[in-house]
Amino acid sequence: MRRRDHIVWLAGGLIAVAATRLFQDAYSISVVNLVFIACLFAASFRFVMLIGEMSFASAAFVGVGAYGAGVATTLLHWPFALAMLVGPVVATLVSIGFGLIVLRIKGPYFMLIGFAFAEAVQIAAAQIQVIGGPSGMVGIFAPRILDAWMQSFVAAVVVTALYLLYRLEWSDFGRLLGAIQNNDNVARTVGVNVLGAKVTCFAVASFMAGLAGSLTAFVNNVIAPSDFGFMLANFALVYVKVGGERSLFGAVAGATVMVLLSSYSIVLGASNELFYGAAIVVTILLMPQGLAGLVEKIRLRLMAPKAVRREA
Amino acid sequence: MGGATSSLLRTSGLTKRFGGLTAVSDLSFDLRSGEILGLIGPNGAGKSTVFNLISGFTKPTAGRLELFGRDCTGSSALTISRMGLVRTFQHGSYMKAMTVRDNILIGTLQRLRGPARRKCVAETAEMLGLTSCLDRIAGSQPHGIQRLVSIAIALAARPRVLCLDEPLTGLNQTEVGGVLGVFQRIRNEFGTTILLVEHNTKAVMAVCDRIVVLHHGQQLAEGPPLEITSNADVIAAYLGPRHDR
Amino acid sequence: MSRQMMAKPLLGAAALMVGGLLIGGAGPADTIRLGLSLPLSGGGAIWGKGTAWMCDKAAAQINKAGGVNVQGKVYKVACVAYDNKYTAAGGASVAHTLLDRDGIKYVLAMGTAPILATQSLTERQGDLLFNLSWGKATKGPKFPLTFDVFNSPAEIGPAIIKFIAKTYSSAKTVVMLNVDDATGRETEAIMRPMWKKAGYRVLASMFYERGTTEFQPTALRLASYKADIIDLPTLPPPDAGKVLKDLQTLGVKGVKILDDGTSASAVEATSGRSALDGVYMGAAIPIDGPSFDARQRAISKEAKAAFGDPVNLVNISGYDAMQELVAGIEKAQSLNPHAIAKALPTVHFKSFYGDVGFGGAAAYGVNIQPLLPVYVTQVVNGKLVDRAKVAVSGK
Amino acid sequence: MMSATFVQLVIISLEIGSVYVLFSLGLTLIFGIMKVVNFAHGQFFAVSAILVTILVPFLAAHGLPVLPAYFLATATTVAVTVMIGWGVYQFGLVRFLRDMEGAFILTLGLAMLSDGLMLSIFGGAPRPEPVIVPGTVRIFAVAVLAQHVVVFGAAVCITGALYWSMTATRLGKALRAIASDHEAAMLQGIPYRRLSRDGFLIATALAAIAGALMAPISEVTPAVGNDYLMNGFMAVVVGGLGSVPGAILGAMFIAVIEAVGGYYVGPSAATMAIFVMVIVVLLIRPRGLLGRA
Repeated sequence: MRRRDHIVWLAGGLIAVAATRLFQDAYSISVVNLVFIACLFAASFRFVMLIGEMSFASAAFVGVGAYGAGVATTLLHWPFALAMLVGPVVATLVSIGFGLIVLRIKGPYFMLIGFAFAEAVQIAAAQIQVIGGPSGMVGIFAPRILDAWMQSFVAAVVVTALYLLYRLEWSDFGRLLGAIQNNDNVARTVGVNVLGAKVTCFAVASFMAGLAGSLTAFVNNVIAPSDFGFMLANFALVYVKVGGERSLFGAVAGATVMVLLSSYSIVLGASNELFYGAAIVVTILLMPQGLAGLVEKIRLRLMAPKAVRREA
Repeated sequence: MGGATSSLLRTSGLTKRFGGLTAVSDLSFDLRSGEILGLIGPNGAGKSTVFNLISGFTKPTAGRLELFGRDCTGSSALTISRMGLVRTFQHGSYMKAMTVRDNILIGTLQRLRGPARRKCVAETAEMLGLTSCLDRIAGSQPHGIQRLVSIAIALAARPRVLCLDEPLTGLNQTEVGGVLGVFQRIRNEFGTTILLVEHNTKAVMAVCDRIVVLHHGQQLAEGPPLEITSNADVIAAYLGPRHDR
Repeated sequence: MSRQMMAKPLLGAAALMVGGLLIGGAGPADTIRLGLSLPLSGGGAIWGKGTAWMCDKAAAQINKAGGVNVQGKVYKVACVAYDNKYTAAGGASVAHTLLDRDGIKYVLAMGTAPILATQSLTERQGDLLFNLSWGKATKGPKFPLTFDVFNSPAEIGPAIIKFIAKTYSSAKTVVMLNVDDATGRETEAIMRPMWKKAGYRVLASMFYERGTTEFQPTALRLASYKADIIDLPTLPPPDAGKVLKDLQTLGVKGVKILDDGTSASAVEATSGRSALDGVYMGAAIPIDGPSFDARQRAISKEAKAAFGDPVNLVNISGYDAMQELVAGIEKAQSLNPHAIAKALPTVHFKSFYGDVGFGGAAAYGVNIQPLLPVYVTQVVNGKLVDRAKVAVSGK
Repeated sequence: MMSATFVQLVIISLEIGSVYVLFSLGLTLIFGIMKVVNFAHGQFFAVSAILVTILVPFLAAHGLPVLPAYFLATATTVAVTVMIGWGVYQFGLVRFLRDMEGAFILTLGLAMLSDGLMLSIFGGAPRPEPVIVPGTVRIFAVAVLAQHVVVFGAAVCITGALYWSMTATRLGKALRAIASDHEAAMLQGIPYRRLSRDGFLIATALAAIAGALMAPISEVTPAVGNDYLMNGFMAVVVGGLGSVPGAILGAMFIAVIEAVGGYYVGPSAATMAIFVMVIVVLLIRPRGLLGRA
């Protein structure tokens, strides 16, 4: 990253966090929170896509994050900061173990084993009565002092996490991940521990997924196993694809648009699923490169000299 | 280690069977420090399998592999590459979607930290004449450049042994000449030992110090180019009646 | 990949976000709206759609009769139904939309997980919650603004067990099967002790995952206990249908009970007629029986045409919640949820079943339960037959 | 007693397995040819099952005996479903051949869209199922629903026919060539696009036939396809994506766990065991039991 990037991030982040102060009514706040959390989850999902894999297991890691917050707050009465972090840390540890085993598998097998993992974790969570079984946990509140600042807190956490992910992506480690996606054998032949790099990538993404889970728990105050089924990861993939997977900002834009769309489509009552499904289909057909691809196209169109435009 | 005649890589009785098919059978050869050794043979002779065996991508059915004086039979690709043996692949040993610069950078990751990586990338690119296209996407470059990028990645790891799998395929006469020059400079400037698998017999004859000929998974002959060209078995099996082409 | 073009998508996203928040908002000032948080997609959609339809039915009747009079001002009533997807997260979204965006102060929520999410808002923000869940966890003195709208296992269980004890005096053993979700777990936690208390031996109590498609191994296991009574409290109709069909194939005799079974026709669709014959239901409405009149039958017929199911215990809650709310408002002469909550335990309202008051202190510690009759029905040749009508005691 | 239970469990396993085989064949075919995972496979199944429950009573009301009515209904349903499949392929999937992410999202969107559509068109109530082959059959003194026997027989026939056509017909051979190496197949002049369309339509037809066969024994609601999808995924993944024998093996694997686990440990634990066992199998054989590297 160049110096300029850091400055843009700092400025953009501050603006984004400050902008959350514009929203003061409870409904807007709830939507803003959902948007930011979805951005983080989408970015986490996309981070694994850097090595060319789709991790539907990440839905389970969001769940682990949420339950970490729930258990730490309501059962153990740990301080807030600890409760925020325990879920992500556990998610990271679990993902390292899981990753060391399953990241040897690639493509559709990895994807479908992720489905199985998410389902298994969801069922397992519902069996444990201490954490509320299938009913889940209630009363997961952030300290009162955050009441008026929750949306800004969520924004700050998410923006910081996104910044870290962005830095990592544009570091040599990020380039290595790209190389693994392109041609993992080359990386292996020059002495790079490919499995190690993949597991590291997976662990980072799972930490972020866990963080998204912690935030979800504190924002919704109530969590249940059914919130963390594989559909959650399906939606993360939708966010990334709708926004455009080539850039982190694509994932952010996709998450923002789709969460707003789904918040809006609630008013359609029974037709909301139909509407949301149609939105996904139309978007992927009309914009295979996502919103970012569309923006890029428009930019090229505007910047291109007339001759090129005629050709196109 | 590393006297002029010491052996960096030694295979003894190396054998690989896939089910009923014997791809490599009882192969024993030495790779001596500082030389360029050619491994030739007709299609299906088992060259690629040999490459996979010595780079740890496949495990031998029988036999022994010794690298830098240590027994490496059955070691993983990662272990072997970390010991200093780096290989390329026949079909695209580079990352299409990344810039040439980032491609070469991957080769430095394991060995170097911090600014040293950038320096190494620049040096390697300079040596292979890639400086002018460092910021281009590798996949968009001409075929000859792509071949050089593959070699550059491997070279950026500064291996003691560099194994190149058909690096000249698809290059024109001029490009072949350039790349052969690069091999010699690599050997001379970095002291890298090179194992070369090639179809292009003429090029192999021109650049290699010694040649091993494979035929149906078996070692047919071994020796300096002149000796090989006059070996009757080789002529019969591989070079054909017109060995002067 | 260009790193400089980050500003544009960010700006675009921000614009969209602001735009999105401006959409929607409050309804007309002279309308009292009851928010409905229901499953309107997926497997539970049939319940949600039916409940929304019944709420609209009640609203239409109330409006036709002149609306609600509060301190001389006349209000119309309306229902606003959103899809909670039967999840906590979906419930939280819907609750925020109903309460915070639409400014609605009265909500009916279905499903334990969505109710938990809704309740954490309603109780904090001072809104009224009508609770449509089978369990007890979300009802009681801890939740002063939460009211029940229908008979849950706490009411149905005793009626059924009493009836079974009287009818099958030699039956001594029970096996139970429930769906492994909040509904199933909570219901099981209520029903199992009830059987024990009544002197029955519960040989086994099993759970299965929602979405299970094959029930033969489960049926085989149920059969292996050779219990006198097979209790299937929370099985959704298609699952109940499959289990009954498989039990029939295995030749299992035993008394079969669907405590929360709401619709004979929905179960029969999957089980076939003969497998359902003789099965008892605790939550089905014998609409053609003597307890109901032509007006109620007409509504049921209309409902069946509208969404495929006749009226049942669950979807009637949409109707009753609206009636409860209106009765509470009229009694309190106020739109304030606290005032309504104070008035509700003392009101009588025009339930679908007729005029009823509140009770339930014995089960919940507070009088939040409308004292609706429990109908124990038996399916005979595809028809629901009244076997017992039990008035829930009003203590 | 022990052996009676054993026979019972074997029969149940075969019954359940045949259901999963019918569902998985299409999934594995689509993966083999297009290298995509079809999330909307269950919706084709559901549409077909629903249409059968509508058509059979309709035809019966017009005087047709139940068996001819069922066959006519099934034929119509398969035709309609394949037409829908053609539309999905031609206007959507064709752009996402070998693009797993794109195709996955498209089919996910389609699944949601069609769930919503089916719910508003047909309602959410379970549809009354036609009784095609009534009664039970005794096999080794174990009572089995006759309809289950029909499904099992049909599964065997369909699988056999598919296996035969994949190995003996020109289309089948071309499809297999594509599945193993589509570039080489294209170099040999095999029209990849046209054949992948044909493969997709065959898979759609398989889903439709499965739906029609299952209508009399499964529940029939718009959501039914989603319930089968997960076990279908697990079956093809365990067997090896793209492999027809693998789908059979995988389906039987899942069925045995479900039957034996469901009987001895309980249904909830059996569901959990399926996922755990799938993970374990993939760890030992990363490309499934019969998958190729």
